[in-house]
Amino acid sequence: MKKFFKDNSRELSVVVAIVIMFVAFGIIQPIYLSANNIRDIIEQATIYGLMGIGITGVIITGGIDLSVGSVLALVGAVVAQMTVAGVPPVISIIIGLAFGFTLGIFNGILITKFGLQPFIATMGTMAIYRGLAYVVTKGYPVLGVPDTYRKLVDGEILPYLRVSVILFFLFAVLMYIILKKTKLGTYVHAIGGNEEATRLSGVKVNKYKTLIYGIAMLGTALAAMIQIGKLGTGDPTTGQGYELNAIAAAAIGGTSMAGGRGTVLGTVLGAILFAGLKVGLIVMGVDTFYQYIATGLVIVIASYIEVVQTQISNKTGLLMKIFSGKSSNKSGNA
Amino acid sequence: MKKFFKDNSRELSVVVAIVIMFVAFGIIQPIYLSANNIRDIIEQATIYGLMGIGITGVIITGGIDLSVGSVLALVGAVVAQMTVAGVPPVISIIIGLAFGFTLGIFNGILITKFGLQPFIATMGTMAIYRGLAYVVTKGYPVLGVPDTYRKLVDGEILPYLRVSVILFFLFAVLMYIILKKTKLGTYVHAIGGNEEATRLSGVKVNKYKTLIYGIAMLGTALAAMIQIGKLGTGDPTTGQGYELNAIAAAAIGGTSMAGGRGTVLGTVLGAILFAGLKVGLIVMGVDTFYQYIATGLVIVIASYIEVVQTQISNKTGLLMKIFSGKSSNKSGNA
Amino acid sequence: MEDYIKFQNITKIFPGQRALNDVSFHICKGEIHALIGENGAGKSTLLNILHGMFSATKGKVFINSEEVKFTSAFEAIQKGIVKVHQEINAIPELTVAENLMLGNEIIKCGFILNKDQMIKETQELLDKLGCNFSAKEKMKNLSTGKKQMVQIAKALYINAKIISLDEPTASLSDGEVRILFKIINELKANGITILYISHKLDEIFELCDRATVLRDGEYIATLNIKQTTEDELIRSMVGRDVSMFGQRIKPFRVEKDKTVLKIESLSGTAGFKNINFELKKGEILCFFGLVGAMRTEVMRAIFGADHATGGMIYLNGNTLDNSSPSACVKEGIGLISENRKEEGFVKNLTNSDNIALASIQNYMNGFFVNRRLKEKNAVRVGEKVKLNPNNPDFMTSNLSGGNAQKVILAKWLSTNVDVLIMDEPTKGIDIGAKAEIYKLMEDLLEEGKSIIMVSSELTEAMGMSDRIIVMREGVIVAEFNRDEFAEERIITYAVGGMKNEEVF
Amino acid sequence: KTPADDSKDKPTIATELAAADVAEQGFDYYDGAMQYKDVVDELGPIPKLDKELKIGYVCKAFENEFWRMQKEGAEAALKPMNDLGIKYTIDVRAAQGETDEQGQLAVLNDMINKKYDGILMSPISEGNLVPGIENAIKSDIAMTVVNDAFMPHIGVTVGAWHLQAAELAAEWVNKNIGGEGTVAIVQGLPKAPPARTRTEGFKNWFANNNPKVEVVAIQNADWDRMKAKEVVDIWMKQYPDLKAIYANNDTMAMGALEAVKAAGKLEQVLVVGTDGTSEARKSIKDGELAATVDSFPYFMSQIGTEMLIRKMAGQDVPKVIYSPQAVIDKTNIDVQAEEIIGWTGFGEK
Ligand SMILES: Nc1ncnc2c1ncn2[C@@H]1O[C@H](COP(=O)(O)OP(=O)(O)OP(=O)(O)O)[C@@H](O)[C@H]1O
Ligand SMILES: Nc1ncnc2c1ncn2[C@@H]1O[C@H](COP(=O)(O)OP(=O)(O)OP(=O)(O)O)[C@@H](O)[C@H]1O
Ligand SMILES: [Mg+2]
Ligand SMILES: [Mg+2]
Repeated sequence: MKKFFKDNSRELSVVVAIVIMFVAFGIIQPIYLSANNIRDIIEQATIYGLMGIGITGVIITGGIDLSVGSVLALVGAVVAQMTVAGVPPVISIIIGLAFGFTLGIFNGILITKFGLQPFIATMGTMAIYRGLAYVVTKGYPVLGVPDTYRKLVDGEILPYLRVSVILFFLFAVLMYIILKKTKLGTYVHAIGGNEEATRLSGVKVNKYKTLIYGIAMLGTALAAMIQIGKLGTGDPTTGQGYELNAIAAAAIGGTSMAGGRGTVLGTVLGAILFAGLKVGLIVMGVDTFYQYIATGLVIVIASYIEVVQTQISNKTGLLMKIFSGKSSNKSGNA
Repeated sequence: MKKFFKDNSRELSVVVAIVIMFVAFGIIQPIYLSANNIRDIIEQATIYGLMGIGITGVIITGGIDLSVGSVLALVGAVVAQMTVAGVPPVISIIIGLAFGFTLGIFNGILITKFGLQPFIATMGTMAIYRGLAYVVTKGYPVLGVPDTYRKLVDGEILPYLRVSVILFFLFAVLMYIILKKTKLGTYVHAIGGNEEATRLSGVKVNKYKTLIYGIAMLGTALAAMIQIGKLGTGDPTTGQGYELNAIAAAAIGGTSMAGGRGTVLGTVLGAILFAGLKVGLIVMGVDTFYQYIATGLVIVIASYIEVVQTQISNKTGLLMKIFSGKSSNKSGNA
Repeated sequence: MEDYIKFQNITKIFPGQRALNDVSFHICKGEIHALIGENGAGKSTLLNILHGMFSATKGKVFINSEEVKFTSAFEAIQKGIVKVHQEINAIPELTVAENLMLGNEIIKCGFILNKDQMIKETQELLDKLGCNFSAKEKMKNLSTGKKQMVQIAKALYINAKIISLDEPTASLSDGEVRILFKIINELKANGITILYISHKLDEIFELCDRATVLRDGEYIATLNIKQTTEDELIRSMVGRDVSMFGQRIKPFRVEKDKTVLKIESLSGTAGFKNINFELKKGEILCFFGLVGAMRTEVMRAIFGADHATGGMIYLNGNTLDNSSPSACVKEGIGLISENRKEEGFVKNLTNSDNIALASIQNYMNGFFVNRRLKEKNAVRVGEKVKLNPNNPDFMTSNLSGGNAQKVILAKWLSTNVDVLIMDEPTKGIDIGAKAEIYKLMEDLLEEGKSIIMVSSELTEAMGMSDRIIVMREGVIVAEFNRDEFAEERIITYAVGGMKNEEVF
Repeated sequence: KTPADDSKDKPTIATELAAADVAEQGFDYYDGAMQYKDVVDELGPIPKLDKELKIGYVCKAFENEFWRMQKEGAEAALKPMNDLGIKYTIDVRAAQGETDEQGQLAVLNDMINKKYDGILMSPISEGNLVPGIENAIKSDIAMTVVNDAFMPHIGVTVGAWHLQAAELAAEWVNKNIGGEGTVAIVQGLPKAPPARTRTEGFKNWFANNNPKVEVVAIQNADWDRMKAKEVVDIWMKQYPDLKAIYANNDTMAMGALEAVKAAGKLEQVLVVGTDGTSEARKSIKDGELAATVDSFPYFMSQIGTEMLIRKMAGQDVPKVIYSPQAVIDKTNIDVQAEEIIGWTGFGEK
């Protein structure tokens, strides 16, 4: 139990921040805690959450992916065009996932085979993919995504429960398993912790690094396909600036931008915190200009809570050790 | 001479990329190589260049600053308000610099004292500073910046030579000196290379790190003041997404996003490459949608030229040594 | 015994440095073959060529008369050729089991890691190696010595035919060294070929069959250990006679009545508690103990690198502000840390910048750093520590392991501190240079400074220090003045033979 | 040929409501669209309501003065309406910037959760509000779109006719440059339909009406002042004979104007903007900006509110209502907007 708390101290700190936020907003505006509103928050969290979960894998390797926003638009536009053209929804989705994966792999290849810095490589593809989205749609939104498709990815299968939320959950579980339970996951962490040492251990670093860029993009592809389901439209202009929000979800959730550390659960919580904050400011009717300031402050404060919580949990570890005379297992220190 | 080439191999690779670009554009559109056009390119490079030079210092420490775009708007708006209110231009500029410095220091404090990750801290202040820019201007552009001020920062003092370009040059020299010749510069590189070792050498890491965030922001403050001079207006909405362009200038110029490596000259060249590309696409009248793709491709290709050039120059070093039997000084390897 | 590994005319040139020049020799199957030579002689480079980390500029490597040219560590490992690197290459956020199995994970159900099995096998291996830590521990929580054991265990885990060990004992305790030697001998009995680099000659004599000597990248000789004397070995390594090392040459100069540093009931987060001692002026005070005794942690707490949880520190009678390393440096205390790669030098700086890092104010010219002064100092101090190459523009990260350690030493020699704490100062340093460092320590005393030395080498501790404090598991268990030095008693205290005994 | 021909084969959200004809034609090219005045004439006075309504307006982004004017207008309509005995409250909110699609959706959802009776909206893109609109339909909330995309689900759109705006600009330019020469267009982010429609409309007007005027360059400046200046800086050298520049909004027009001034060509190059912001008006007064196509956002949102209320009162409101717009130049800069568009308030129509 103690071990659980210690192992997940970062995630807990986000939970603490979320609870503080919900209580604060709830006191001022009780409607914030209504079932409808909480559903809205969770639905809002799906898009950034899916993108963020994917990106978490990339950030753990010490990389970054700025192209996710453009991929959101490109994959969304292409899949929308397919469904409109009458391609069966399931096939469109499979093609969409494969397409997203390919775009991610392309990023990965630029970074590993061509040796570009992740920031600059994905900044380049961010522009390229955006341009492609405009070119394939001629700049027009793709209208009329059929209902069969929309139901498939975003239908309400139970009251308050949409397929999209289930997909979000499933992808989170998938990434959790990949990062925690597979060889790839170990290598991703190892590369982020010490790429050279990993290479010297005989790991084909480039291969796994490329792979994680591809898998990460599955999250964005999924987000794209859910978004067109939600909106009924494939918009080539969508997703601008989303990369920062997705990265913020990961970072608030305790993912270190320096690599080596990050969890899926943290990112999911980070996305919920982010969505909850946005919705909360709106429910409170905060003036837009002050919303910027409030958003910034919450980002800063949430991360600071994480920093403090980590320190406290380290000290607790210390106290535990002093009193029990036993060495504790893990340290949250970085 | 050989040493010069080896020491500056990264910068040279950007020069190579620039030359390729100029030749290519020049063949298709001879007007691209006209003196007027080249002056335009240099003038356009000033804003991103100034921001990028500052940010280079931050990136060398292994940090990042996403808030520069918002600072561009905030400092610009405040200085514009002052000049409109009749504050003498020179005093407005001094206050503007001090203000920018303070905003940067605030970023630095969040990162050092509060222990936030640079990415997340400056993402927070990006929103906060943007909000402040709207609040102080109530969202309206600040009109009527007086001509005395505008002449002071952007007047044409000689044919083909504007004050803004001189300011750009001066700030580049200042940052060059800071990074190359001062204690701070050594520490900045050391922190980026190995923060812990630097701290254990008795360097007040937090102090110098905070300081460089402040100094870096001088570049953006200067850019802000030049921009309002160029436009005659302080616009609180300006600068959105500029941070990526500024960072791109640094990254194309060979600054490593992982810290420890980067030069002012490289960033200046990176900014010129970037501006040259933009102007080139305009001169050629490339369709907007394809401009995205072209920009992305050039970013990717320019960085790739750098990677290849660095490899070759390492080999050259090796060959040089074999033939001369003399030891050359530095290895370009990072 | 036939030729098993054959190096033929190997030359390796780095930009700015010729590391190996036309080296040819062979290694027999199933022998333990030592590679010896001064720091920077090219030992690690030679192994790196064998293991696919670098390619040779010229020359060929044969294994079993077949030319091999590995282009990556991966290929070499596939062929059963593994290496324990000189620098610890650990991944801090992963567990011991994950580090050890990296690249050889055990898989179940197609793609899921079998973590239980991985932990079980790791634990078995660790137990066999006498390691008392858990396979589930995160790597970053291990001491240097324990990390080193994990590196060794990692090599053993792979079914290797050839194992290279690059200074494996540099951070191991005596007990661990014993176990390691036992295991190496077992490996040899199983027909596995071992390449062994060490600067500790007694180890070479105990363990190895033959030794190849390199000097300045040149092949000097391959000696049969059984028929060689220590002097002969040293002479071929250094090219001259080296005076007996590990002994004080100059007169003792402790001023017993002048207390420089006084520590009162210091305790810290790592778990050490109630540390009390005094450092006298002109003294070399040695902290001896087994790896894991928390000497490093105590020193870091004194230096302000970690925050102590209790206790007082006085420097020259005044309370020491040790809120940060910078405060300590200002007050005149320096620390040479044990872990050179992670805490010692900055990888992207040149030698002169690394050397100047703690003392930049000495090379200032108004606002500017005077590059000439800085480099002059670097060359001067580099000469003192026999840095090779003593080139101020050379990147420290490209130096050989021992030379990087010398750069760190040079950094603190350039900084005017009254008390220098040296944590394992001669780790990975060759015999010749070791003697130089000992001499330097005496020079420092002569300048009126005082030294705390953390050492795990008893000969060094007894030879060099005025007083030895023995630590075990975070507490001071004994103290010996020079006239009381007795090898057995010190060891007994260190390993915990005399528990809870009153020592003061 | 108009851009409508291109958009005719655009796919649609065909199924749900009977407004498909508008979707097929596009809001800007709708044959059945009516001018505001005609609508009022047809529908008569605003009917009284049987209860006090709670109305919300999901605006686009207050960073842009245009949308602030929309907000002010919507709020200004409250008093005269109340005086007429039409009781309601209005709450105008916006997203954080014009890329914040999710935020705008959250605003809409909040209004639905808070059970507003009617909602006006100006969606950031064609699709971003759809989930909220679907929720609102389920909750029987009346909706009206103000400016921009037509939503078949919603059925009523009030807005400035972008194509007309472009044509007004083109006509004005044609007249003021003497019917021949070269002109250029600074385009907004190819995101919102206005950027495309205005650009195409301007270009096509000359193609159809006066081929002696040539559009020599079209460049994107992302609605950004500095970027517009940079683009025009280059044009000033590349096209020394340029006679006029048409910008898709006033912010870019002001950037373009700075470049023209810097090149010393204020006399030669006419800069025409769109929107009618205070900044643009001031510049026209100062004799710098040549003209702006004002779509009177202050009144547009009042019209939107009126139409929403009519709809909620059970009147049969047309699908597309064009709000008035006009070119403002130095000849009419001092004339009150009410006079230019013939605004007489809600009362005595
Ligand atoms: N990447 C590199 N670039 C340039 N020079 C290098 C590089 N790596 C090693 N060298 C140089 O090659 C020479 C041999 O280094 P090597 O590491 O093989 O020495 P070593 O015998 O292992 O010494 P030590 O006992 O100190 O570990 C040294 O002079 C070193 O500076
Ligand atoms: N961050 C940490 N959290 C928990 N335990 C730690 C941490 N760092 C070190 N330790 C433990 O503290 C103990 C002392 O460390 P260490 O081995 O470095 O002491 P030492 O006396 O310096 O040994 P050496 O002989 O290597 O110098 C070890 O058992 C180690 O596992
Ligand atoms: Mg070595
Ligand atoms: Mg130690």
